[in-house]
Amino acid sequence: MKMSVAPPGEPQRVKKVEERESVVIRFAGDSGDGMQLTGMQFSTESALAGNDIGTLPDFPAEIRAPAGTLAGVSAFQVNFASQEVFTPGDDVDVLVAMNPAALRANLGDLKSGGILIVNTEAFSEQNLQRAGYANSPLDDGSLDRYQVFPVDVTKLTVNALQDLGLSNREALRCKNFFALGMISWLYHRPIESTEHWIRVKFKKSADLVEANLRALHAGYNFGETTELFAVSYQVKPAPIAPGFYRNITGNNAAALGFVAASRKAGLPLFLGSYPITPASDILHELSSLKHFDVTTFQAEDEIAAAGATLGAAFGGALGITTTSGPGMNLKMETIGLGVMVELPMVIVNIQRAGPSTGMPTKTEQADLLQAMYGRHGESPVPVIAAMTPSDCFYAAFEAARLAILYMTPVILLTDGYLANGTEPWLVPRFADLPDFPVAFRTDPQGFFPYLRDERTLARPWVRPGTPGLEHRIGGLSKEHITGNVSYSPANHEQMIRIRARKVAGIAREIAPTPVGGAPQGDVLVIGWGGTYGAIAAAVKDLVARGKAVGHVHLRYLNPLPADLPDILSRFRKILVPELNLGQLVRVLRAEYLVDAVGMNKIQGRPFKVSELVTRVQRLIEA
Amino acid sequence: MKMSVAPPGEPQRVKKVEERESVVIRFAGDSGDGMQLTGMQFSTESALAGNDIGTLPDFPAEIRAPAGTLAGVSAFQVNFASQEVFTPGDDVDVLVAMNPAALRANLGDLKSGGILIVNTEAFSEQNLQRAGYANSPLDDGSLDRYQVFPVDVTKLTVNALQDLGLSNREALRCKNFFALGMISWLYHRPIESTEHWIRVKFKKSADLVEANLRALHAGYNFGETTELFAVSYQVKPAPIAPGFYRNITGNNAAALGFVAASRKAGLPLFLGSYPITPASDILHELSSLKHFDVTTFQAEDEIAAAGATLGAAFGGALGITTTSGPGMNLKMETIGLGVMVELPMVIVNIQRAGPSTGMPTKTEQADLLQAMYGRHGESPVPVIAAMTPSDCFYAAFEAARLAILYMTPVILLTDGYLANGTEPWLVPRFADLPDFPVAFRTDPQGFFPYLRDERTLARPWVRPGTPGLEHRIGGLSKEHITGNVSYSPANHEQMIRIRARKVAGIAREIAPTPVGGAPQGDVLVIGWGGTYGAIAAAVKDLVARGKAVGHVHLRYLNPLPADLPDILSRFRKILVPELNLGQLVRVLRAEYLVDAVGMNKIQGRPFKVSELVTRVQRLIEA
Amino acid sequence: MSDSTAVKLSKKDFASDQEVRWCPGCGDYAVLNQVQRVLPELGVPRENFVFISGIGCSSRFPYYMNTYGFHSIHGRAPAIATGLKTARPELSVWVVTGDGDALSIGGNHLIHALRRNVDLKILLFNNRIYGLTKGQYSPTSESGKVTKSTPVGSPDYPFDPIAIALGAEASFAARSVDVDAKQLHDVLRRAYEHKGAAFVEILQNCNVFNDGAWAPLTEKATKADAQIVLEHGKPLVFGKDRDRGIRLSPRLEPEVVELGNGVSESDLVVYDERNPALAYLLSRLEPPQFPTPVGVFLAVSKPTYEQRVAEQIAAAREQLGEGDVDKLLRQGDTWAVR
Amino acid sequence: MSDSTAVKLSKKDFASDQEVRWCPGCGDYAVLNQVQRVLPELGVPRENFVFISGIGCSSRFPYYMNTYGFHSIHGRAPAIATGLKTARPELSVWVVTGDGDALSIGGNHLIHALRRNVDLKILLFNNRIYGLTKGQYSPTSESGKVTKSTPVGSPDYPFDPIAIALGAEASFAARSVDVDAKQLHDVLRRAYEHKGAAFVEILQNCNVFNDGAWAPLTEKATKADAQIVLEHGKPLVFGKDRDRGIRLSPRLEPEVVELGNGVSESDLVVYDERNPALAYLLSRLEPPQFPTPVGVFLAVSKPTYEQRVAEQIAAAREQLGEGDVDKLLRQGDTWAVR
Ligand SMILES: Cc1ncc(C[n+]2csc(CCOP(=O)(O)OP(=O)(O)O)c2C)c(N)n1
Ligand SMILES: Cc1ncc(C[n+]2csc(CCOP(=O)(O)OP(=O)(O)O)c2C)c(N)n1
Ligand code: SF4
Ligand code: SF4
Ligand SMILES: [Mg+2]
Ligand SMILES: [Mg+2]
Repeated sequence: MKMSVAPPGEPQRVKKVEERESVVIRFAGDSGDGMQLTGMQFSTESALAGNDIGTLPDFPAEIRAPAGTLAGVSAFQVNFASQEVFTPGDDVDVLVAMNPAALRANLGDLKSGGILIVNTEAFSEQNLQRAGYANSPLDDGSLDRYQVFPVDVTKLTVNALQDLGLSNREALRCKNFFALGMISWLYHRPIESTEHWIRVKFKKSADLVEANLRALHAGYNFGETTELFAVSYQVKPAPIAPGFYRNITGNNAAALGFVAASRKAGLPLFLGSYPITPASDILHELSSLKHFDVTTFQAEDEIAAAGATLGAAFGGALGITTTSGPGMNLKMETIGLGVMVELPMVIVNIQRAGPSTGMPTKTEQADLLQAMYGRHGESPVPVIAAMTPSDCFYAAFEAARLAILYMTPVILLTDGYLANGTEPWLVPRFADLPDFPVAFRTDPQGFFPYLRDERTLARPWVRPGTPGLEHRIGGLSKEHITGNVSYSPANHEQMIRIRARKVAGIAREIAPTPVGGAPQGDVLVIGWGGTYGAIAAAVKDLVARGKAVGHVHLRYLNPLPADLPDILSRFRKILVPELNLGQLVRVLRAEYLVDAVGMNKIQGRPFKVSELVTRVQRLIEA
Repeated sequence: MKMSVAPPGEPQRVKKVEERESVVIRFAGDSGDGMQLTGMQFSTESALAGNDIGTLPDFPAEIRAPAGTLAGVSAFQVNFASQEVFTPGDDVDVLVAMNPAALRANLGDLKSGGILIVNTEAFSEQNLQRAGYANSPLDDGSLDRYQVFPVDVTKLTVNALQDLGLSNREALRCKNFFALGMISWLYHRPIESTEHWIRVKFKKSADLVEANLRALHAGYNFGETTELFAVSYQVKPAPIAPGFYRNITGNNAAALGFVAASRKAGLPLFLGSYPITPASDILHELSSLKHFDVTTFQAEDEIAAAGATLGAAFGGALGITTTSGPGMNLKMETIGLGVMVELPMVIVNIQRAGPSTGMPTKTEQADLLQAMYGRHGESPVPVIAAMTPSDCFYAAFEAARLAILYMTPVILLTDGYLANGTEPWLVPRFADLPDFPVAFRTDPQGFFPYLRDERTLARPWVRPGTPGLEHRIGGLSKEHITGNVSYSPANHEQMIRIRARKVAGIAREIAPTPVGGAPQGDVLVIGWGGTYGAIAAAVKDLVARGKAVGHVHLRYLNPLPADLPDILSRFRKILVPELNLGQLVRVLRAEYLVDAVGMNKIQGRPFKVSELVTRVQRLIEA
Repeated sequence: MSDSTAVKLSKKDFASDQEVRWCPGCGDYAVLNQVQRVLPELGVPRENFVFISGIGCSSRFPYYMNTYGFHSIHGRAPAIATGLKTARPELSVWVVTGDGDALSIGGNHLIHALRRNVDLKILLFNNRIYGLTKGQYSPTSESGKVTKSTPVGSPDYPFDPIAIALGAEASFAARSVDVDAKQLHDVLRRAYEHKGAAFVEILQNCNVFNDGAWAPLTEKATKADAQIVLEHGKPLVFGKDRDRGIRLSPRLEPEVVELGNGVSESDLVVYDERNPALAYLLSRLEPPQFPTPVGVFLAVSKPTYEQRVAEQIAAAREQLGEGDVDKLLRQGDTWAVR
Repeated sequence: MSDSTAVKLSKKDFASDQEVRWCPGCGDYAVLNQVQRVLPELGVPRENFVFISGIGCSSRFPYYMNTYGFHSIHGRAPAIATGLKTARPELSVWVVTGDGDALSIGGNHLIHALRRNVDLKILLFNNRIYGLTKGQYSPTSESGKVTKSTPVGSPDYPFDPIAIALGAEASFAARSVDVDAKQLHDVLRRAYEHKGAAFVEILQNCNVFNDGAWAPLTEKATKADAQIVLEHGKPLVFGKDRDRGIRLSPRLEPEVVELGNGVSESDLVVYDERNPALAYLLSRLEPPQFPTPVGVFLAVSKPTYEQRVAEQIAAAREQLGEGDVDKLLRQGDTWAVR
């Protein structure tokens, strides 16, 4: 589906229209209510309306917890604005609550005076009880701080579909589109993209196409006709760089980044993976891209996934393996072997809230030190992290490039927030991405398995099947140059130091570190990974208020950029916000002996911009 | 076998006797030559002679590499002295080389002017070639710097056994006892303990007892009668604290430490393990102690070993799991679960040279950061390390005590050097070790699975089978107090912080840190683990030369002792010698922002005292 | 384990206070229900039951049982349970696992627990799909299956859980169906009564990601023709009218025959649950050519792992006496310095 | 894979320049020797062979082969080999593993490689002991075995490698003996010729830690009575004088019978290597009651994993054309800002 901004057919408005700079809406309902879908479609509509957007899906760990319970609440938050958007938004302006549990679980985040749209039909005795309400909050005055709009979404939807001969259950399933239509009216969203989506999605059943379209339109028209809404809101397009855009999740972006890298390298792509939340979607995505010479291997476990990936890399493929924290533990021994045999592979950890099984659907950044030090012995690997959903594309591409160029396993860290969050992405042209064609060694003359490239210290990559280059690799200590098994003490140290130098040398690949906000001054905020948006927004806010606050966001965690000490020296204080108990901050302190302080939140949720602003202000004042 | 010092029957010496303060002997031969045995017996004789001793076995990774090759060389080094011994010695005073390969592999460590005893018979054309000698070093003048004693050990042994009717192969197998007898004569060692050992070892064959005894005596008498040796050497007994001693390896000591701990706790001991060099001997040892209520489970892999251990701990046993680096990777996920469910278990990593398979029979200290950070998510565990072979007993005991008291997995680090090295151990009385009887929770009144002890923050330990306390544990985030599954953001953070506080609180268990050498001054040398002996000896040497050098050796790596910052502040410079690329040094720098510098060696070998002395001196002068 | 003084327990004694959180309509409910029914019949005090699971929808099971429970790590429940049972042989230890948990990541621990004959009751909920991770194919998914991770069909061949168990020297292997209350009840009881590792495959419907995977075996219309119930000592007869059976060809290959027309029950294979080779042969029967066998495939008795371990410890104590730590510390190369 | 222009290779072309470092007398030498003999016969260019091993004495094998080789991680060789073979179907990929490597830590990868029918040649050196770690018992060690880690005897029951393979849906399973040059040669060739996962158990003597484990099968005096060679289409006859055979009892249990006295070859089981149930039945035969079967237990043909994967990729290309990255990046919810 391609279309350009400012869709045609915006209806005549008779009611009052107000303008807003930015709006944060959260759709919340039962797992079965289709809130993820609603939120995604609304995001697309908003992007098509020319706004900048940020999104945050939030779903339960249970597949389908009992209907109506708090455990079953699923929500999707969208921030859309006429200016640059960095995050899905802190507090919400509009909450759509499809049942009491959704209300209860999300009300705390609604701004005072915010809009609250509730599906009244769902506020039955039983549902209230399931959500733990003694009395209906609709009646007891507890919602007085908000603009409450009670709508019987259920009945209105069923009525709209009456003559279609659908079962009650089928009809009820359309109610999310009613809600979407209503909100689309309220914020002047173009609904053509949703109409299109419905036609494609339900193409096998004309009845369902009709039903969902009707529900969507009924909702839209309800907004226009009902007395309930006196005002509707407009959010002007944001000043966005011209170009071709798409909405993309971090997982989707990572998958595409690997495909692009494999093409630039001229290699087939091999993904060895074992399903795990929130990483599985990369496997799903790549499994449908076979025509890009992509092989996906769903392994029996993470060990086999990593092993097969290394085997494929030995065979000359671009080897990728994806997982999340629990599976990461299991890949460590294979990564260590990869370090010893010096073959390229990328290990992607979509971090989630730990330790142990933890909160599988929630986000966290607590696997950084594991990425750096999780293997026995001295086995350094490059570690890089993605900053935003669409940045996962570039981070994946870069991880693959480094792995191949330096013949080493590379760990790529993203997180649940990036993986499932979406943002508009200015799609690059393939031709504009850097080429890095692989030249396998084929010449037997002067060949040694561990004879290194002088600059990168990479050893040659030889595809089995190449005549005259037969050789053996393995996990035992290897002799410099020949690669024969060696127990020589001096050689052992030499090889370990060479590998460490090889990884450290990757610093030469790092472009000068961009410093956001103030180039020097009071506080430098250093972040990494998915906290980019929140920190950038906070720093922007602080700078706007005249504070001398800078922002560095690290893509390269190992090695660190060579210009970092210089940047650090330009600020009085260093703050390192992380969604963990303090991991990057330990690395920086050890590396540079700077008294960097941590700001730590470990609740399965991203930072709020306001939290960051407050903390930095306190630090300036301290 | 019990006996007291100064064995009877020391023969009349007719030749010249010189006195030495300390001697380092290395026995080296083919894997099949029995050098480990020879070295062990010689160590025992030396201990019985009243010397202090230190030993270092060094054997190849191959079971039996081809006879006569460098790969097949096996060696055992003994340092014995009339003063306190800290290490097996840097360079050797005496090298016994049973074949050319043994000579070639070990000659570099022989002091100039040192004694070199070679088994001439083995210097055949073929053996020389196998060892890579073009000419015999016995003839080409290349050994002129040494006192060479050529002895046809083979022929002398075979002659001595002539009338016993042994096969040639059987007779040849006795030649290590000939060599042992000869060296025992040379250094006035009592051979009764070896005689006793032979009688017990070969008790099934009177012929073999006779043969080996004869070889031993023949060697001893050869020393006395041959013209070759004009001098013999005496090493006076060392001033050793009175008491009951035994020779013990680190692995043996660790096994005993766990047995003692299980008795003090009043619990059965469960060891879940998967064989791996150099950890297997703990499994072997414990498997023969069933009458101590010890169950050993040889699992299908390290994951199962850790899992079964955790299962046994859930059942109320003292759960131990032992491994080395490669296996450690595989235990991490289970340790993380242990952190979440807060059950006690001890994970022992006998570190070996990595990364990957590395050099399995060589030592290293490169798994410290893995122990601290090797799991996904925030999952801190106490980490402690043993310093000497016999200290493995106390370290194991303490690891078990902490695990139980704080209801947490504890990682104990030792290494290949400690595991196989021996030293004399002043055996403690069981009654003198601290008691820590376990009181399982049995009272249903007011019971909650995560209601914590106020001081230790430990949760209650309940044995399944206890009526009224049925409860469920698991890896999902747990609600404070109730332990129910919880996805509450605030609760997640609270629980993670509580667990971190619990581990940090263990600092209260740490006795004031002893500082060796100077209490303040120029350089503080901080070490951990198996480098204790070398650092202690170096610091003693430096202090004796008037240098203001102190020594702290950390038993507790996580948490660190509370008095450490104070000690650090008393020295101008901090040096952290480690057999890795710098791991503890990173922790100290991050924790205390001190400009500690590393001294790193990663050759599968311990530090030499002289290397340490030189490095500290350079640092003082810098 | 049975305790004559134990109070009489009922089904509700085994329900915990935690809300059951499977999808409405999930087959797991029926199994939970049946287990909670069987347990009170066994004469075991409630506190002696322990349920250990891995990760997956099915592995949430322990939370719903008012017994001791441990929801552990993906695939590792058999290992954890082995440790517990070895340390505490008097407990009744049950493992709950899924087709992914037991046969994908946990395959090794499963086969080793069976090989060792640890006295565990292992319930494998086979829905031929990864439920908790939302619908990827599992090692029991049929070849060609289209799932989230196999958009053009699985290129793998499936495991047969019974065959895996037999290959791993299991002493007890059985199969049942989630909604077949009576048969499941009987199989669970048989599993409990078997002293040794008891492996039970339960065909379970995941109505969200793999609805109807076992439909022929659960729909009234097809059930009798689609399954054959194994009964020790009885000929292999099946079908709505019990007019068909399984015979062995001269080439020792199984074939379906119609009874009558000269073919009588005496031509059929007489089932022998103590014959592993027969059990394996039956495990090869697959639809549509053959009915799916359910019931007890194999039940042979041999000493259990924890029993043999306990005997070794008892023998050591008998022979060497209760260990004396001081004596132990003083073994080996020792000497006294005065 | 065969290349008609390939130069004629000989045994010594397959010996690497690395010194062989097994103990003198180790059975591994004989297997190395035989593999180096078979490979030149296969018409495959040397550079297309890859040997992948785990960790153990046997796993040093690749170092001694002048082919591509990968000495990897304990237990993980089948997984690594699966990745390689899937990425590069044109290579001839061999896995060398031990009883500990394959059946203890690596059990899961082994059964999954077999299930998927990846075209790997898997040689399991079964010496019933952990050699490299110096003598602990392994999953194939007999019950009661005294080793370093079982001073009063193993409390486990052993796996039978063939049964494991059959339980895991292997398409080819065979057994041979290290020193039985001709039979090993034939089995290796059959394994190579089989398109699919070929599992070969090689009974191997570890003369240092488990000497004589297979003595009855290798000593001239006992060999003929201790083993029975499986031959497709032939009755199961064995013995020095070929005067004994295996018959099936009416209860479908195997029994040894003497030929003559009314018992003839036509009463014996005729071996059928395409019948997995028969293969499993034979895997149950154990000394001393029965001779140990050697030869090809099972050989059935079905498409291989890598073949099916390659077909899916080819079909996708056929259907969707060679992927266009720009088009891919521009899919989904897109819009242009001008
Ligand atoms: C180490 C690890 N890898 C992967 C996962 C993700 N995961 C959880 S459950 C599961 C599979 C569930 O399938 P199954 O065992 O069949 O159980 P079901 O949900 O179908 O009952 C997976 C892959 C995990 N939790 N841990
Ligand atoms: C992860 C890991 N665990 C344990 C080991 C130690 N280890 C090396 S080989 C081996 C077993 C060897 O036995 P087997 O596979 O039978 O091979 P063999 O030496 O008998 O040929 C073990 C336990 C290891 N190298 N890596
Ligand atoms: S996803 Fe399937 S298996 Fe899981 S609870 Fe829902 S219906 Fe049951
Ligand atoms: S230990 Fe055994 S298996 Fe290993 S090389 Fe020696 S004889 Fe062979
Ligand atoms: Mg399942
Ligand atoms: Mg073996």
